[in-house]
Amino acid sequence: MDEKREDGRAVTQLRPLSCTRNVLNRAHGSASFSQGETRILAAVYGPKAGTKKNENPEKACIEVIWKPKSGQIGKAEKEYEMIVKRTLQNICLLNVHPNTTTSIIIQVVNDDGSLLPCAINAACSALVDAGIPLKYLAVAISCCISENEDCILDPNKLEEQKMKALVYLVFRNSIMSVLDEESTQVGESIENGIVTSVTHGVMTVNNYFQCMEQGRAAIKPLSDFLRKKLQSKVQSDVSVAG
Amino acid sequence: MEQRLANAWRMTVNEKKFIETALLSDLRIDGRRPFDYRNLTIRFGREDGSSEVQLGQTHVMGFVTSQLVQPYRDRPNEGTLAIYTELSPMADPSFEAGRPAESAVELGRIIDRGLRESRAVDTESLCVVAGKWVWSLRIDLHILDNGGNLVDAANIAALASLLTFRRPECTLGGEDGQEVIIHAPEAREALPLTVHHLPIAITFAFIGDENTVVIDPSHFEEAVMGGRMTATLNANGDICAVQKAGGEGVIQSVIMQCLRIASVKAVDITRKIEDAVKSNNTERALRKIKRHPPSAVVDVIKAGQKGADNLLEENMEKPKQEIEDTIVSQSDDMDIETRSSNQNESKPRIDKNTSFIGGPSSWDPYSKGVNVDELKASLASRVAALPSEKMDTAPPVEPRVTVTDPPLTSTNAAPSSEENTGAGQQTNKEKTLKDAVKPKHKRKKKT
Amino acid sequence: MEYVSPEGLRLDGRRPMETRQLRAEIGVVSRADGSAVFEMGNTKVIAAVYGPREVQNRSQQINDKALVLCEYSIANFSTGDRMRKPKGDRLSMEISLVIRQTMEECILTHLMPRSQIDIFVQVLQADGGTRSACINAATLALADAGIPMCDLVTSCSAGYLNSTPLLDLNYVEDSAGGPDVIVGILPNLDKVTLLQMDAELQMDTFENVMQLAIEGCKAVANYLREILLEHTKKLESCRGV
Amino acid sequence: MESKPSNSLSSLIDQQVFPGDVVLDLSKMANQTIKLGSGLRQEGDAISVMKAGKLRFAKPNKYWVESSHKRYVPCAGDTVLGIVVDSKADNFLVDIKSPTIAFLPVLAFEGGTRRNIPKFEVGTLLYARVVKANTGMNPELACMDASGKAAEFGPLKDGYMFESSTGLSRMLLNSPTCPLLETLGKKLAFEIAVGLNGRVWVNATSPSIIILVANSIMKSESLSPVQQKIMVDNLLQRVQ
Repeated sequence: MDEKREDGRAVTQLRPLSCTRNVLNRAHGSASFSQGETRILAAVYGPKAGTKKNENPEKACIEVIWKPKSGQIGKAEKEYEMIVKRTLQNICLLNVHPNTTTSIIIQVVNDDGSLLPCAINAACSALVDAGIPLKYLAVAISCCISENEDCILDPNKLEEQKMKALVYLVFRNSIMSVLDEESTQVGESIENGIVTSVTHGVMTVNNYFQCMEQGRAAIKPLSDFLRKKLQSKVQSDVSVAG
Repeated sequence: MEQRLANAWRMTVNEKKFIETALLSDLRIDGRRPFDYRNLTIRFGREDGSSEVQLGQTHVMGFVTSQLVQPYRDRPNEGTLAIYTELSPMADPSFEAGRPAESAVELGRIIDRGLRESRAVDTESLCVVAGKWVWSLRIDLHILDNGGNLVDAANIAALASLLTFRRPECTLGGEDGQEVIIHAPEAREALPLTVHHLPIAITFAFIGDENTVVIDPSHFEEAVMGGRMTATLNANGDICAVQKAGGEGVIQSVIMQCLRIASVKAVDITRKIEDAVKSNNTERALRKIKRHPPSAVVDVIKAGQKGADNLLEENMEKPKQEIEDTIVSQSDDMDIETRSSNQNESKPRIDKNTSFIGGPSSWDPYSKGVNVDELKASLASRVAALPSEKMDTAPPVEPRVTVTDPPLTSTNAAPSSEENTGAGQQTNKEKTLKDAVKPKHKRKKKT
Repeated sequence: MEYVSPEGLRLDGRRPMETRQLRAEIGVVSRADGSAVFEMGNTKVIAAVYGPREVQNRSQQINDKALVLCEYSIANFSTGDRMRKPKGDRLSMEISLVIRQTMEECILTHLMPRSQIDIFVQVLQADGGTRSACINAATLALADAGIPMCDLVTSCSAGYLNSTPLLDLNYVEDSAGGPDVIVGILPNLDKVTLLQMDAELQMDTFENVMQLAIEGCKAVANYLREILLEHTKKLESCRGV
Repeated sequence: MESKPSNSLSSLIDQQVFPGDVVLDLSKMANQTIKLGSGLRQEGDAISVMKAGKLRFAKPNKYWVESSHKRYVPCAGDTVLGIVVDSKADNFLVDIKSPTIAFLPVLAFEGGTRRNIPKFEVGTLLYARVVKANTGMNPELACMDASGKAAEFGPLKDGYMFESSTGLSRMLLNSPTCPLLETLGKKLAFEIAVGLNGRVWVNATSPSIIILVANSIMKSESLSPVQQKIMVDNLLQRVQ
C-alpha cells in the first residue's frame, strides 16, 4: 500500500478539496466544488411551481441539466445527468413541496478525473445552499482498480484512462450529532448504506468490496469537510443575527 | 399559465420607476454614476485557453478548443473561428436549456462580428496545408450568472481565452511529406495565436423618457431600458462593430458621444486584459519550471490512515480560531492583508491555506512548492478561494453583494513572479474589499 | 480593386452619394392585411403583415402592449450561388430580431394590448443592402395594414471604399470587405433606431459614413412617403371619393 | 440506553446542524409536547434535520433550524412583500418567492366588499400577511391584521424594493433593532418595510438616501453588529 501514485499520492489519498457555496447571484443556491484540478459549478433553481410531463405531481420533481465544458451534450453526459438525478432524488425529501420542480444545473469547469463524484458533491452542496429539504447529505467518491490490482481513491484523469475498472460510490454522510446510543446505531447502519454505485469495466467481487471499504473510509473525512465548508455561511449569518 | 407566472422573475413598478427617477439625478441603484463601469475580474483556468470573467455580478466562462479540419472552399488558406454562446439555465431563471434563444444568437453574433470582421485573429497563420488542413478554433462562452450586460463580459471572456490559448505545433512529415504530425505540448512548446488587436465591446443602455444613457447596464437596468447600443472598439479608437438593433431611437450626437466614451473605456479594458494575460503567462512559465516536484497533489485527507484525523482536526481548528481573530479585529483591510502574508510565512498557516483553496502544500518543499502552490491555487480555485475565505472569516461581504467601483480592477493585475504567492493572494484580498464596499474609499478610511 | 473610378463613378455608374433606383409597390399579397414589395436596384424584398390579431400562443401575450413577431427568410434563388440554407440559421435569426426590434419602436404597441402583429419578410433578389430593403418593405407593409405608427422607419446602408464614403452598397461593393454601416432612422423625429456596423473604421470617418447613410434614409423616407400618398390617393379614387 | 437526552440536547441547541442529523429522541421525552419549526421533521421517534443551519430552541417547547435562503417557504403569520402578477375574479395572484404563487382574496382588505375591490396593476408591491400556508395549496395572503384592520398592510408606493435573503430580513426585523438600522436611522430619515420572504422596501425623500440605505443593507448580510455600525458610520461620513 506504500506505493506512490504518479502524482505522489498514496493510494488512499484524496486530492485537495475545496468547496464554496453561494457563488452565483441569480441562482437560488449554488456551489463550486473541486477535487484537485477537477472543478464543478452547480446551481439550483427552485422549488419552482409545477412538474414536467411524465412526472408524478404528488411529489417534487428533480431536474438535472449537465453542461459540458465544450461542445454539445453527448451520451456520456446524458448518463451522468441520469445518475445525478437518481442520486439526488434519493437524498431529497420529495414530499415536502409536492408538484414543484427543482432544477440543478451542473457546469463542468475543468475535468481531471472523478468528474461524476465531484458533480454529485457540488450538486449536494448547492442543494444545501438553496435550502432544499434533504434527508441527508450525499458524499461521492470514485475508486478505481489500477493495472497492478491496486485499489486507488479519487483517481485523476490519467489514472482513469489507465485503470482496469472504476466504481463511483455515493454514500450517505456521517452524521456527527447523534443523540444517544440507540440513534447512533441507527445512524451507523444507514451510514454504511450506499446511495449509488456505478461501475465501469471488469473487476472481481473482492476488488469491488475492497473499493467499497476504501470508499467507506473516505466518508468521514469527506462529510467533515462538507460540514465545515457548508456551515461557514450560516455561521456568519448567525453572528449577524446574534 | 400559473406555473409560468410563479416561476418568472419580475420587477415591481416601484423598481422601474425608481431606476428612472434616480437616473434623473445621475444616480444608479448600485451606486454607480451613469458612465461608471462595473468591477472587472479576469481569471484563467489551468488549461490554456480557458478564462473566467466577472463583471459585477455577471459571470462568464470562456473556453477555446482547436481542431484540424478542411478549410472552406472559398478560403483555402485560412483557419476558421466559430463562437458558440449559450445562455445556460444556470445564469438566469428565465433561460432554458435547449435551442439557443434569439438573445443568445444576437450575443454570439455581436461578438462574432467584432472579432471576425475586424480580423482580430490572424486566421491565415492557422493554415497548415493550404486547401487541406487548417486549424478550426471554437470558442465556447458559458454564461454562468446573468447580472446584466452579457455582451461585454462574454466579449472579454472570448478575448482572454483567445490570448491564452495555445495550439499544438504541427509539422508535415510522413512518406509523401503531406502527413500532419501534431506534437504534444511536452515535446514542442505549443504556439499562441496571433491576435492583431483587441476589439472591446462596450454596451450602453438608453433608459426612460429622457433617454438617459448609462454604460454597462445591470440586469435591472436592462429590464427597464428602451434601447441598447453596443460599440466594439479597439485601443486605437477604431470602431470594429456597432450594434443597435432597433429599440428607442436616439439622436446622432448621442451616438457619437457614446462612441467617444467607449473608446476611452476600451483602452482601459484592453490594459486590464493585457495585464491579466501577462501575469497568467508568467505563472504559466513558472509552472513549467516547477513541474517536477512530484506533482502538486497533496492530501487533505488520508482516508483510513492515522494521520487523517489529526490533519483534519487541525484544519477544522484553524478557521475557527481565525474567525475569532477577525471578528475581534473587525476584519479590516490591514488585517486581511497581514493575514494573507502570514499564510505564506508560517507552516501552519500554509496548511490552513490549503484547506481553503485547495492548493496543495503539506508536502514539504516550500521552497520549490510555494509558487506552484499558488499557481494551482489561484488557477484552480480563485473563485473558491475568494468567497470561502470570506465566509470563514466573516468579513465584510457576501460574494453576491458585489457592487461597482468605477476604476476597474482585475485580479490578476499585479503579481510579479517573485512574490507570486503573496501578491496573488493580496490582489484577491484587495478586490474583495473593493467589492465589499460600494465606494471603496469609504471603507478604506476605516483603516 | 478600384471601386471608385478617377472620374468619381462607382462600378455600376453611380456617384458615391447616390442611391440605387428605388421602386415600391403596395398591396402585393392579397391574403395579408398589409404587404409591399420594395426594390433597391437589384435587391428585391417582399413583406407581408398580419394583424393586429389575437395572440396565438397565449403564454406570449403581453398585457399592456401588442406582441410583434417577425420572420425573415431569404429565398434560395435570391443569390448567385444557389446554396440551400437551413431554416432558422443564426444569421437569419439575428436579422429577424433586428427587424422586429426596429419595427417595434415605430409601432404604437400600447394602443393594441393583448394582440399580435406578424411581419414576414422575404428576400427575393439579393444584391447588397437586403437588411435595409427589408426594413423599408416592412414599413410600407405596416402602413398598408393600417397599423398605428409614430413615424416611418427607413433604412439605408453606407460604406467606405477607396477612402470614399459610398451610399447604398451593392453586392460587389458589400463583399469588398470594407466597412458597412446600416442605419435605420425615424425621419420625422430625426432619431436613429437601428445602427449596425462591421469592420474597422476610424471614428471621424465613421461619423461621416453614418451621416451619409442617414441622408440616404431621408431620401428613402421621401420616396416611401410619395408611394404611400399615391397609394392612398388610389384607394380614395377606388372608393369614388 | 443510559444516555442523557437533556445533556446532548443542550449541546445541540445553537449548534450547526446538517440534513440527516438527529436532534431529538421522542422516546426519551414522553409526555412532552414539542413544536417543530422549519427545517425539522419527524421520522418515527427521531426528530431529524432537513436543512443546514443552526438549531434553535425557544421556551417552552419550540425547535427550529435557522438558516438563510434566497427562496421563501411560507408560514402562517409571516409578513411578506409580494408582487402582484395577475388579478382574477376572486384573487390577486401574488409572487412572494415561494414555490407556488400566493393568492390574495380581493376581499381580504379592511372593510372589503364586492363593491370596493381595489385595482392593482401588474407589478404592484404589496405588504401583506400570510394567512394560510399548507402543503399542496397555494398560500393565502391578507392585507389586514387578525382583527380585520388595515394596519400597515396594502400597496407600497414609490420607493425601491430589492431582494435579499430570508436571513437578512430576519436580522432587520430583530428586536432590539439591529445596529445597522439604528445607526442609519439616527442620521437619515427613511421608511422601510421588510418582508420575511427576503424582500426589503425603502423609501425616502431623495433617491440618494434610498440608494445609500439599500446598498448598506445589502452589504450588511455577513457583517457582525460592530462591523455594521462601522460600515454605516463610514458611509455616512462620506456622504456628509
